[in-house]
Amino acid sequence: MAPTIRLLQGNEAVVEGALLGGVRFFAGYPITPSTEVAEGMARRLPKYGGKFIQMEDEIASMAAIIGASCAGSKSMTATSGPGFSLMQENLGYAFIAETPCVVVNVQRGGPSTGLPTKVSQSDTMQARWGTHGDYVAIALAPQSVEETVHLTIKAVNLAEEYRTPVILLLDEVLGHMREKVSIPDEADVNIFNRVKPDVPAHWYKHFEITPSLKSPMASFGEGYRFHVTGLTHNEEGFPTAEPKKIQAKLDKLRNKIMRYVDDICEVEHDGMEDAHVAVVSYGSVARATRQAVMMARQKRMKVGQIRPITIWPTHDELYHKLFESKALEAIIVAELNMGQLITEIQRLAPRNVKVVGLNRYDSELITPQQILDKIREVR
Amino acid sequence: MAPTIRLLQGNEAVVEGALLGGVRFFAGYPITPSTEVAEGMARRLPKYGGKFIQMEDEIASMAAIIGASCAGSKSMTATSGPGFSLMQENLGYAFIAETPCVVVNVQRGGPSTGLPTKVSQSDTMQARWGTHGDYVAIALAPQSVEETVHLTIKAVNLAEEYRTPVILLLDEVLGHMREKVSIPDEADVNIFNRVKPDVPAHWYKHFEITPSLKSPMASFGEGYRFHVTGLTHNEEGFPTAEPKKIQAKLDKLRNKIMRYVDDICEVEHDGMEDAHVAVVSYGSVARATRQAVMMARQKRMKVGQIRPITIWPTHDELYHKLFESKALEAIIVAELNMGQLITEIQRLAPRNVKVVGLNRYDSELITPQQILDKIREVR
Amino acid sequence: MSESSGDVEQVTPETGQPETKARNGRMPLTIYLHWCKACGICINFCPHQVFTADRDGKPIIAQGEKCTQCAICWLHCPDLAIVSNEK
Amino acid sequence: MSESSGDVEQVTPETGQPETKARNGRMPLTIYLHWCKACGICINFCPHQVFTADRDGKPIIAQGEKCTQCAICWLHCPDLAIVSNEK
Amino acid sequence: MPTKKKSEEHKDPFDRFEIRLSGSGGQGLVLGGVMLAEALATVDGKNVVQTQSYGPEARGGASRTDLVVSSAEIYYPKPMGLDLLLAMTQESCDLYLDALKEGGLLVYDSHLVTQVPYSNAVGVDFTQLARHEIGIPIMANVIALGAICALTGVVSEKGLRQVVQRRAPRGTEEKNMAALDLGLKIGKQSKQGMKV
Amino acid sequence: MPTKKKSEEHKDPFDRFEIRLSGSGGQGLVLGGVMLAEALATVDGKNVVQTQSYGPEARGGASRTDLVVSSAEIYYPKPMGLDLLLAMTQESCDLYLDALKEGGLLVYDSHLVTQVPYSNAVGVDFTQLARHEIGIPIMANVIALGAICALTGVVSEKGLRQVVQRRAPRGTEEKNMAALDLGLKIGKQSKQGMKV
Amino acid sequence: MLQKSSVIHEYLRPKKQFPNVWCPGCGIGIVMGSLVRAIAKLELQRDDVTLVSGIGCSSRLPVYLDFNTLHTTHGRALAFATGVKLAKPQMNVIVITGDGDALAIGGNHFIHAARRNINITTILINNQIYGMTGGQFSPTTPSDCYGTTAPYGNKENNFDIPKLAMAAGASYVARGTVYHVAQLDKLIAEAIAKRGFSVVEAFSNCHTYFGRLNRQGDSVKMIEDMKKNVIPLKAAEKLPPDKLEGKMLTGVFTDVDREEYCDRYEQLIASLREK
Amino acid sequence: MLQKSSVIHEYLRPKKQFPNVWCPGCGIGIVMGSLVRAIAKLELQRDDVTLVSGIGCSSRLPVYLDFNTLHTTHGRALAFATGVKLAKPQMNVIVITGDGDALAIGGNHFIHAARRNINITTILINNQIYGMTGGQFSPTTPSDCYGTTAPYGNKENNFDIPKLAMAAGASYVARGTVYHVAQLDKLIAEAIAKRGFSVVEAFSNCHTYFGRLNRQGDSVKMIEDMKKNVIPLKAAEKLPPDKLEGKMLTGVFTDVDREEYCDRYEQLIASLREK
Ligand SMILES: Cc1ncc(C[n+]2csc(CCOP(=O)(O)OP(=O)(O)O)c2C)c(N)n1
Ligand SMILES: Cc1ncc(C[n+]2csc(CCOP(=O)(O)OP(=O)(O)O)c2C)c(N)n1
Ligand code: SF4
Ligand code: SF4
Ligand code: SF4
Ligand code: SF4
Ligand code: SF4
Ligand code: SF4
Ligand SMILES: [Mg+2]
Ligand SMILES: [Mg+2]
Repeated sequence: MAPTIRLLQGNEAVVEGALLGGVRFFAGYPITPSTEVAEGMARRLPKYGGKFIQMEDEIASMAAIIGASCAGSKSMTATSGPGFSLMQENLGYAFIAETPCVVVNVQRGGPSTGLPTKVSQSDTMQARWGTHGDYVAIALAPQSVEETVHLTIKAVNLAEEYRTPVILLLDEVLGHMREKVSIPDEADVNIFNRVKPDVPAHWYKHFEITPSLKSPMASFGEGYRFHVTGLTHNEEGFPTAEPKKIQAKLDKLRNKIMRYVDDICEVEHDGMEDAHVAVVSYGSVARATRQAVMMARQKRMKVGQIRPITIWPTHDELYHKLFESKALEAIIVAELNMGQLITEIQRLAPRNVKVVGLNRYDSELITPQQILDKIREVR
Repeated sequence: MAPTIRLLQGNEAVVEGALLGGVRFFAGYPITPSTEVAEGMARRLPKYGGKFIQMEDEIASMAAIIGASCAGSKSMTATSGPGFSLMQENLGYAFIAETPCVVVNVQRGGPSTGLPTKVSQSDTMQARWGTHGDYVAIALAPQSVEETVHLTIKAVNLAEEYRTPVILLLDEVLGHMREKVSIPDEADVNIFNRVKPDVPAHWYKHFEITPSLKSPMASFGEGYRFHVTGLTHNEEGFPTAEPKKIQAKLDKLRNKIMRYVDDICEVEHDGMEDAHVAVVSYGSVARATRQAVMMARQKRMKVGQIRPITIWPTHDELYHKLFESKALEAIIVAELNMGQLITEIQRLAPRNVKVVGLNRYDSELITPQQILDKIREVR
Repeated sequence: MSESSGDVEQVTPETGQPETKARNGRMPLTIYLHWCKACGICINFCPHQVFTADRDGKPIIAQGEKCTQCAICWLHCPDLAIVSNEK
Repeated sequence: MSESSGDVEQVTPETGQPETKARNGRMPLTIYLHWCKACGICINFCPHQVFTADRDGKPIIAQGEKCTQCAICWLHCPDLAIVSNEK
Repeated sequence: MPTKKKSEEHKDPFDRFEIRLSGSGGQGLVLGGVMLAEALATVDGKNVVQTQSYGPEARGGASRTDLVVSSAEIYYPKPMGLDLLLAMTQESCDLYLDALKEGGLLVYDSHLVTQVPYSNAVGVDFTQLARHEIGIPIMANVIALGAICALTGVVSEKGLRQVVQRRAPRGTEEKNMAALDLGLKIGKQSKQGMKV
Repeated sequence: MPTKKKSEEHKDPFDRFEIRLSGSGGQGLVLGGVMLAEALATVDGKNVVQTQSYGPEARGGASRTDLVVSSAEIYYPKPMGLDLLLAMTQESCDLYLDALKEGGLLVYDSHLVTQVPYSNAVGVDFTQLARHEIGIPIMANVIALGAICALTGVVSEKGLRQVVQRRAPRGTEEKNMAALDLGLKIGKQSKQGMKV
Repeated sequence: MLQKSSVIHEYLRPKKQFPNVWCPGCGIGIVMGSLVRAIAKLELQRDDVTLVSGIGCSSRLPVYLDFNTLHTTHGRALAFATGVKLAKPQMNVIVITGDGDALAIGGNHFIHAARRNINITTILINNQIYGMTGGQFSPTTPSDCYGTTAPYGNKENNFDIPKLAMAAGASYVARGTVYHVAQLDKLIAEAIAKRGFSVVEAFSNCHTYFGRLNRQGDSVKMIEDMKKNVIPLKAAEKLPPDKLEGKMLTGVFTDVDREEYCDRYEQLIASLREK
Repeated sequence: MLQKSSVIHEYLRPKKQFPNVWCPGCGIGIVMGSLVRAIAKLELQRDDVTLVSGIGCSSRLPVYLDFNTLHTTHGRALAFATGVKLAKPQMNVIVITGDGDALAIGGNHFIHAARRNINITTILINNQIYGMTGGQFSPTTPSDCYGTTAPYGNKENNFDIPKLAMAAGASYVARGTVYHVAQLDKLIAEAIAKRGFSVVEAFSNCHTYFGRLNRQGDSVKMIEDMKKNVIPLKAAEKLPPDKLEGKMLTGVFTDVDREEYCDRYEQLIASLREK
């Protein structure tokens, strides 16, 4: 069927994407600027036989979606900075218990209560390092309302395929703005459903370390009666104190994602073959960048653009490739924060290439003009 | 007076350091392997007229110490991974509200409940990026019980001087081991007490942006009647939506620390002038490193050691200096995690120097032999 | 109200200057019209119809002489915009 | 017990094999001595002094014939180490 | 390699038409902006981005919504230089006139905006017309939409009609369509009198 | 520059004496280790690090505490090769014998440890002595400390006496000192019979 | 002592000007008036009063008043306040909070502060909704009422605030409304004077969201309805249960004397010092 | 139906062998026996039972049993359980928790689960202490008792669990002890059978910490003392207050029928589908 053309808010696009992706359980606690996601889910989910629950806080919301996921539902929560901070402990549980779920963070200015209605990208590093212990996070950042629909679906799919929480990073501008979107028909959407075990119950290991590192996942009530715990555990899910098994578990958490960076990591780029200056940016800033790049090219400047769509994990090799042109002199990392993803770019850029930040954290969007000025400055 | 020689646990050393540093308020919630800090505080504080309270959870503990600090007490809490994750939201409040306090994290294996009684250094990045929004964190990591006494005092002093939370990162081995320590006499300890305003009440601005960026801090009940909020605020503490003032506030949060990195950052190093291989490590791993370095030198290898005592912020320039020797071929970053501080070293190392991780996350300490083997391997 | 921040810094320069509007004689109350948000509570709650509303919905003391100083209006004004001239 | 993790993986190979120790005749109960932690509850709670303690403090059925199958011992055994042979 | 290479767009990324509807809360401007955007997106097939101010600006007094319209992909989602400013209060006119790009068009409420230091401007008595001609003061926004349609042609009449019809609260469809017609009529009249 | 340059130590970092006290929970070995460490640190002026196993190993069955003693600064805080292993159960003996470095000394409870596949070993009947000579079985740990003192000289008699006296629960001081004396005596005797 | 009606203005922060942030007609402002009059009546020194709040429309109250004011994180006001109070026990610590702030995310701190019986006064402004975030249902939204996250009516039950506070251990528990302002003044003053944990539920209107979504009219209508829907506790005791159906009870639910937490801690310190 | 004493072994996890982690004589194991017998008596299918727990000695219980088991984070068991239950309403969801887990860090989820009246059974093993972390006082440690963080006696008051659960909205609330095992079996079975939120406080001994610190003797002594210190609710009703001084009441505190949360949600779904 043909896609439907609609005018949607970014937060509404999350709702559409989630429903298309098969999310049937949502638990949340209202917070600006993400509340419209919960409101949309409250309205829509019961019509699909799905469940919406407003929990007493974000900690409980994160817990509830993990519980629901164990019971077999594709599940999601949505929040913003303060709530995202509160979710960190249970987010770690989802990592170690390898439980698929999607956490949407519509970023606003921080730290703390900060600027509830203002745009920011200052939870970028938190999305990677926010909970204690070792793990690898997947985080996606769309730049448009339409892309939000698609990346929400992708987030659900990645969560189910890799049995891991996936973080969808929006920002206030994207969450609140309305834009023309083309919503695909359900039949045209690629859906990944978690792989179910096909072994007899007594063979089943809930955390099996399979050769592919993708392990089948049974749900509660399907006859497998497995154990799930946040203690470091063996393949069966029972707590272990054996160093070898501990290491095997943590290696699995990393490798089940890092082995598949080629599949997971999407990075859009343009003009990097001969660019003198590259601009790296994501989310709504990437749109200002695109505008600026167009303006710069009109002025015959050789400018490249790199847009990480998958913010985490970082695909080191890919960036090395992108940065390998001899022509490249400088990389501008434009972010609505004091400099976060730039630390990754600095880590990966060749030493002869200047890496400079264009950082705005005064509650306003970076403008194309600012980027253009910065391009001129670094050349 | 002469120092006292005692045999103390690392966690007990935190208690001694805190009392010497002037901490008179402690709120906490028990968690292995940090509980002995709370237990010691419960026993000792009331004898000093100080207050110990066991709160209902870590969120409340963090809140209570901020409240007590506003009321004028030097205050502290202690926890471990799961509790540290829960503290993140209110830790952010302490950053934006510029409230001195010390948070001790005795690290255990993660993520989630993980390995409650096993050693780890996997909250290193979380200590920098754990809460949402932009800020700069100070974190210190001692390597011995005696240094724990001193760094606890230093943490209290830094918190008071820079009006910011300071994180003291121990690990399970250090927290639990007993070691000979020399505890200085109270009279010999340098104490920094927060600077009080000397202006009339109606001139006082609780968040003044002074030329030094160190602003005086009144306490509740002293006649100043100021407002404290987690909303981004102007110098008086009232919420603001003016981009200029927002930026000024966030700049202050960063610069009040980054301007003083020379005072704040302690990095011990040895043999870097002519080292072919350098080993970077901190906390209890630094002691294995020292042993390994001694062993290597006996074998006439040119090995240098770098021990960040101040883990955060990173003093870029200092590392650039340390890495500048032409002889340097490789840097080993040895950590009890999957590679965290190594991202900073990769960011700062010259491109011709190999940076490799020596990572252990199977619940055991890295041994001197492992380090020695790695040194041999990279040479 | 919606979740936001900057609101509280709007400084009304003339604040504190009462600007009671009255249609006739007695002035039993002072009304700070800058603070008044025209919610209509005083107008509706006054048991003696002392007020009428101006074009913006803010109170005008229409029948000051009827005021019994019962306090209902000033106790209920959410914007603390009414004070008695007698109590 | 102290906060820890790995404990629960100790697999006792012979588990499940009852190893009732009895001093004489009747065997009213089966006791899984591997599971028994010698807490003394059964020994102390039995109203008929059916048990005595062995060197390690684990129960020995000393007077099996006195057992009334009152259930007190097996309901209170925290280690689920006692089952009746009759009920 | 999991990278996407972006292909150069065929359409002109500088083809942007930027609109700001501004005034005070309660004048229904955000709803007006959403209707305009919806007409553009779902009927006219244009690309459109609508943003609005949240937070302090959104409270009580000022109200504002911005649209960027293009037949090409829209990059920067906020206005860079307005093509059209609708000012329904003096305050909003003062505040945003500078955001108008050279040659941009100002449409204002001639009853509420009395100081207009700009020449490429069309004044219409939206609020008075709504009150007196339609009988419902808050329908000034729909009249303005009609006028904008007629004056600029950025949106189709058909599009506006469909959306206003769809969005009108039950029972008010007729009044809404009347308001739209009135706006269209006045817009056409004004256009003839315009300098441009 | 806020860096500290570490000066080379004068004393030998390889001067380490490593001790493990092992057995089962309830034998008071951790307390024994702490007393030994305290004597070394506060009376003998030695550097000392004491660690113990937490978690699973600490439960029920096994118990273990390690000491590293040196007159120089102690770097690595855990043993790298034991100089002395005290094994109070067969299990602990089996488990830790490998950790003894070449020529290290094994001291074991001759009643509870019956398989000793190692020659540089001294067996003492600590538990039986405690039960029969002192009358308090759990004082086997103090007897063992005395024996270690006499056998190795790593700790001073004075130090042990002070600490055991200080740490003994009120009313048990005499018994504790008797246990220590007994250990010292037996240690001296054994030493004479030792190969080394 | 007769209070001047202008007393409220004496306690407004000189630098923090009106108009306030609340919607026209919002009852939170009425509670602010009551609070100021209660403090004035008790003749507390401004420096000896600390107001602590969380996040929400209600929690915006402290910023306007000339006391020590601490606007904290959502739900955590009582935990911050516990730190302030224990560190400085002579301080009068008053927590201003909403139904969401105190009972949704903050419910745990609420019951624990009550359990400890720490001498903090909690003014819980119950408007039955999350006002600040735009009208989602709260733990005090009655069953079947509407909120933006309860588009088909609330499927949950609501807390009975006085019951919960009493069960958790509060020493003083009362309920008033923004219609019954004189009573509210009195209840707040009693609560502050109480040595122990005290709670005043101030029933208020959020016509902007709760009112609109539940067709309860504007602020005038909502506040006037409080008159009709309320029965004083004393009067209720004499009424048959069917007369109480759908009514809200107001007045003092409990007022008992129990050892206060900070007092106990100070005694501990004194006893250790003696030795 | 007469239960065989060996029924408990039928529900032990084949792969997860005994001995269990608890100290010798710990009452948690006794509660485990009761739970198994209650489930067996109700003839529930193993696959239709999910046990959810937090962190603590008590929370280690589920791992031994052959059901769906979810060992979560400290304090959050009820929030996870809410997700399981709402996603799969036909599942029998039973939460196993301790006094610290349920009432300290987890207090908020406890009162909210009760308020929602979601059909979850909570077995709250109250040993009046944080056992797992080594004996710190908990919200149920009586005033003046000792804990490692209350070296001078506890300066706080303790929660009355049934009171709190009832005030928050639970449908079934009962208290038993590990001495009165037959009663405990029955209370747990009733709680599971209840359609709505149910709580059984299982009073237990932590002789290792609470007993040692408070000189209450070993497990045998502590469990035997429960016999002396307990009065059944029914009997208590007839006794004068002075006879109840220092006694603990056991039995069923409340057992009412109220609309259950998941039922209401399912009705909503059905009503929207009809349209
Ligand atoms: C951690 C966190 N979660 C959510 C929010 C968003 N939030 C702000 S206020 C509020 C509810 C306020 O409700 P209430 O306490 O009843 O106050 P009211 O606005 O109704 O006075 C919410 C959910 C937040 N600021 N922080
Ligand atoms: C977030 C967090 N904080 C603290 C802890 C440490 N901790 C583990 S169990 C526990 C208390 C358990 O008490 P209770 O629930 O009464 O269980 P018990 O051990 O007494 O059965 C604590 C504080 C933790 N695991 N996680
Ligand atoms: S009650 Fe106050 S705010 Fe409302 S109309 Fe009257 S004066 Fe104005
Ligand atoms: S004091 Fe009473 S009578 Fe006078 S104006 Fe106010 S409400 Fe009316
Ligand atoms: S009650 Fe059980 S564990 Fe205790 S001694 Fe008897 S059999 Fe052993
Ligand atoms: S069943 Fe009763 S009588 Fe028989 S051994 Fe057990 S406790 Fe004793
Ligand atoms: S939204 Fe509701 S609670 Fe908030 S200020 Fe407006 S009326 Fe008051
Ligand atoms: S510590 Fe206490 S609660 Fe934990 S297992 Fe031991 S006796 Fe039971
Ligand atoms: Mg509210
Ligand atoms: Mg407990």
